[in-house]
Amino acid sequence: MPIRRDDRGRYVEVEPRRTEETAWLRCRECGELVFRRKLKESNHICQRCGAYFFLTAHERVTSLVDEDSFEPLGLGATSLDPLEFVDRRPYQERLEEAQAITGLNDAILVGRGTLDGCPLVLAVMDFRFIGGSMGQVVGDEIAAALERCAQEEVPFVLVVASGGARVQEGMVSLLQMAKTVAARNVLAEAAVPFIAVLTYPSSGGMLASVGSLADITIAEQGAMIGFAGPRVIEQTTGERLPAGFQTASFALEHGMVDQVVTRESLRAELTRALSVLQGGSHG
Amino acid sequence: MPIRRDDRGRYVEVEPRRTEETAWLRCRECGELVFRRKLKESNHICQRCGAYFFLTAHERVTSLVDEDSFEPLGLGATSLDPLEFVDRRPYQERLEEAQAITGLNDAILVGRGTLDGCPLVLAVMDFRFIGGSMGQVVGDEIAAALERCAQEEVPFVLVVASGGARVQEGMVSLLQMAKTVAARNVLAEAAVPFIAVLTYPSSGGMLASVGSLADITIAEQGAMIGFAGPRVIEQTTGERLPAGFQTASFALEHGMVDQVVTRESLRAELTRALSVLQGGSHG
Amino acid sequence: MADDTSIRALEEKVAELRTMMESGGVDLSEEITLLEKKLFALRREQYARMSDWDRVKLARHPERPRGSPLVEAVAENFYELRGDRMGGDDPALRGGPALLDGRRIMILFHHRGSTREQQHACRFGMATPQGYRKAIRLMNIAERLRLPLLSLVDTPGAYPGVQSEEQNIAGAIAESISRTLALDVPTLTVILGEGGSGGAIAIAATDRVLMMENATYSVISPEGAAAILWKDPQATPQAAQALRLTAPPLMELGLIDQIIAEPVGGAHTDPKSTADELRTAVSNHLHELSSIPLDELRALRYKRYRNAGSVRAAADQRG
Amino acid sequence: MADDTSIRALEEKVAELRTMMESGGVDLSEEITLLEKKLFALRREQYARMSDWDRVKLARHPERPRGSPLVEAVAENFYELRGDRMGGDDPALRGGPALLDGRRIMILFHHRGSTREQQHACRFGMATPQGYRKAIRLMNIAERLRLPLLSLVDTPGAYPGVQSEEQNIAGAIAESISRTLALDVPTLTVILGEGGSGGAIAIAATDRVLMMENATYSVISPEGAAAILWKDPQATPQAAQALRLTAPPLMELGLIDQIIAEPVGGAHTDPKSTADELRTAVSNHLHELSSIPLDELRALRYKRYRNAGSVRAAADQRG
Ligand SMILES: [Zn+2]
Ligand SMILES: [Zn+2]
Repeated sequence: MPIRRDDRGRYVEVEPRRTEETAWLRCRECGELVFRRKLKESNHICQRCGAYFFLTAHERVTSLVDEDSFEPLGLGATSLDPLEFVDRRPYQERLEEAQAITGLNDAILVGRGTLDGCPLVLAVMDFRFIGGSMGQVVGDEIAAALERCAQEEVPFVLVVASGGARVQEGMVSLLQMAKTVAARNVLAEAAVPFIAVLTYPSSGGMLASVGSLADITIAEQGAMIGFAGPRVIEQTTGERLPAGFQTASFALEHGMVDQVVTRESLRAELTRALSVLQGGSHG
Repeated sequence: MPIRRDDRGRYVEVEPRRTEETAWLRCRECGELVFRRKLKESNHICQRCGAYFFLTAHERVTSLVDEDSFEPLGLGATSLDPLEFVDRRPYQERLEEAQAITGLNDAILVGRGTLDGCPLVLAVMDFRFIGGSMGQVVGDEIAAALERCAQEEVPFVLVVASGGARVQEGMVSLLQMAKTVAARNVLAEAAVPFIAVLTYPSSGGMLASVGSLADITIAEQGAMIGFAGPRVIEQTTGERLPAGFQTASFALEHGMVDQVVTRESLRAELTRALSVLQGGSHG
Repeated sequence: MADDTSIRALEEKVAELRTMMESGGVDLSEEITLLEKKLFALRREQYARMSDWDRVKLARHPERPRGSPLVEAVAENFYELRGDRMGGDDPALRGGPALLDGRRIMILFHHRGSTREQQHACRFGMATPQGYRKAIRLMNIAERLRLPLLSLVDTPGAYPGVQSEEQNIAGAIAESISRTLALDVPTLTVILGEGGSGGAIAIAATDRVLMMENATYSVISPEGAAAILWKDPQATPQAAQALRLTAPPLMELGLIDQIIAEPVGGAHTDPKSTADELRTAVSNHLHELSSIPLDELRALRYKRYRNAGSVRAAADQRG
Repeated sequence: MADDTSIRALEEKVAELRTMMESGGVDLSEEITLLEKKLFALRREQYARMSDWDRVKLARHPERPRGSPLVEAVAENFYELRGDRMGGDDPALRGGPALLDGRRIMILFHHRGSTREQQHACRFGMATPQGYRKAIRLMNIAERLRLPLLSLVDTPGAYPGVQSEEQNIAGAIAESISRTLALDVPTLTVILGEGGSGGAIAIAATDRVLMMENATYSVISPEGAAAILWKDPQATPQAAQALRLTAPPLMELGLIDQIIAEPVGGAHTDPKSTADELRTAVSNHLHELSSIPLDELRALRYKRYRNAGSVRAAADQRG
């Protein structure tokens, strides 16, 4: 599954290769130079043109949970490189680089926290980590989080930012689709709510498994939501893609998501969703 | 739900008002006068043009089960006329007339029999009985048949020929949809196969309930299959109906039925379907 | 409705007096009170001798409380879920979780829209296969999260269009009935306005079925019955009568469980009290249903529909 | 494949001699037997040193036994069920009940078609949302009638078209995986030819997964991997190797349960014996699976996929 970027989305990417933080970033939409600290205050939205800079997992977590409430739950595992994969570079090298850039073991950050006092387990993907692709670590983390939520009866919120399966793990990555879906079925039997937030991008094997099976699915404005990449579709079928293809509103119109919200209102929207699923006195 | 006739279908109707049998019938498709006895031998298909004369319930039963194997199982009930309904004529009168014409209590004939030696319960509707509409008797008969099949583990075959709900029974007729579906769910839990045969016409409340919920659904060539009548659609929406709308091949193309078969091959098709669902040594 | 004109004239007169009083400063409150009493009496009189056809018109009244405004008035924290996850989202059949009297439930409701554009988009509350498939999805969520189901029915019927047939509207309704009947949570329907045939029963095969006082529930519209059975559009009022589509005869036939009272003149004359009555009735029934063990509930549900309008059940009752 | 041309030349020669013998009446059987021995040796030699990319080409071989002809050869009384009951029928993903070695089962299989028209209609075995929704319907029937499920996978992948996206192909695959995992009957997959990514796993998350000797199962096509990771179409054979998409490494990784032997040269050289081997393997596994109580089976299934390619499971194994 290709790692892809949608040029039509109003998403602005942080250059993923740089480990050191620069003070200024350039908005790819309007060209404005924005001060990184200012950007944080504006929820990583360009104040001039409204374009979204995508969030790192840590930034997303901070924007969604009550201050200081987040407690990481990760398994602490790193990919075993099950295929000993080498393309132009060894997969091992790519992993180490991504770990250095993101400060994460893999493309997902899992933890517990509260949102307006309501406890939840939050799993947030980081697109900078090899395109947010799902390999054995992402699969294990999501499955463990789902099982934990089922056991402890805490709602699960998954923020998707993924280009699909981790190609470098071959069939091992494909099987994470089955793994995460199996664990999602466990949560369903426990009657615990699952909310998915689809951001830029939500595609490939991630969308074709646990990412499509939430009780409530919220799309962030500017999300790219689709199974196959635009280039693959055009090359395979020769079809011309309609305007707005695979945008959040396309997904809403085609019945794939429940709501589309801006980044500013995502937190409130999650609170609203959790309160109706968790609230109530008669149980 | 209106009782309707599809003029595009290659179906030829027997005049339902006449109680005495005439020796000759005119084919509405080609104008040929056909001898009633000859017609029976040809499975009620015009030998000149291939048009289908619709079958009475008794004729259909004869065409499908092993000779002399049919044993009626009907409840022996007649409609209680729950609304004491009168339009231009009392419903009671229509009932008595339909009973006289068809020799049936209501629009369905239920019984057990064998097909190539394989036991089954067969329920066949008769379009001559107030358009094959489903009122309390049809609902009760289908539900009782389904329950019996579940209990005795005998496959159920339903041959639909129905314009929809029995308007003269008002809401009582609408509730037969829920009744038959509830009984169908009982059969499902018993793991007993259910085969529906859709003929001319299969529409309205009959199609929107038990008629759409079989394990295997076979359409007879020349069937009309659709929820709303063509006239209703045109009047409500102003849409022009595409060619072949609501025909058997339209239903196949749109994923509504598993197979379309000619009347001549229906019996063999049912045998084939029953043998794979019932056969096997390892259970 | 009979005497509609004199009531309207009186209503206008009251409004005039109010405006006069507010702008002119003259105290006309006594006159207004008197006129309002007269108006109420007229309304009650008219209301008492409403024909079934009048009732149909009331059920279809453009200002009748319905759709999402009514849901918002009856429940809190309604969170709309959209989409069938298969290609579309039908605005005519909606739903989502909400809190009703502090209880988490899943609500399904028909939406007819109030503006012309909305009404067009919602096809006046006639749902498509996409709507019924969304309903099934929401029922699955309700069962998964153990939320009782509340169906608020208000539809002229399922949408009879070419695309509806292409997408197998009959199959979608059948599956929706089947799913409703199999749900492992308490289920409740209120017929709010029009309960139109297959489009209504698709989400109404529930443990209990309530009807608003002026709602109708019918296998066919009176206009349709007049056209087909009487071959005469003039026979519509007569057909409305013959179909027994109002709440009292349906209560007598044992097909519904309770009639929810409306204010004199109909629900639209007092949406607030209508919502309160509705909430109370729903809350009471959900409370009762939640005390029944689920397997017993499903057995009762089966019996209910197995016996609904049954020849044998009726014979047993009479004999 | 290396040396493909010399093998083809020899094949042609044998065919020529046969024709000569049949038409001319000259006995050339000795010469033919000798040549065939030579051919067999060449094939075996070539077969032994096949690269993974050769294997991909063999898996895609136009004459490879697959689709409905293979189903008819392996099972009896196959009764095709068509349609998703929601608007369409996908000819690329098919199925229905059948008897296999006397056992009633439900078969799902990809169909690529043999004629050009068929291949176009089937999109070379790339299924659409309609296909996966039909698969779910058939799984529901299988569970209802307690038929074990057999998935025969042979697809380049799910169809990447505009309409696929409009009808939520990702959601259809996800639901299909979910349904497969939840099925209350024994389930078995055989990767017949190509096991292409999401389009394959959609129906392959079963109790056991077998692979034909020359089948491939991969998260991405070698061509796709070469384009994305190597940025070079020339790297395709290298990508095929790196992806570990053939049966032996997948067996080593613990992702499949058995490799079904093919005749030397590949399944297409002897479709009859291929079908027999396949039937025997399927029958044996179904026999074993049917002896396991259903709740145990589902627990084993959960464990299988929970641990599939897991960091922890692997660590446990190594530690
Ligand atoms: Zn900008
Ligand atoms: Zn003729």
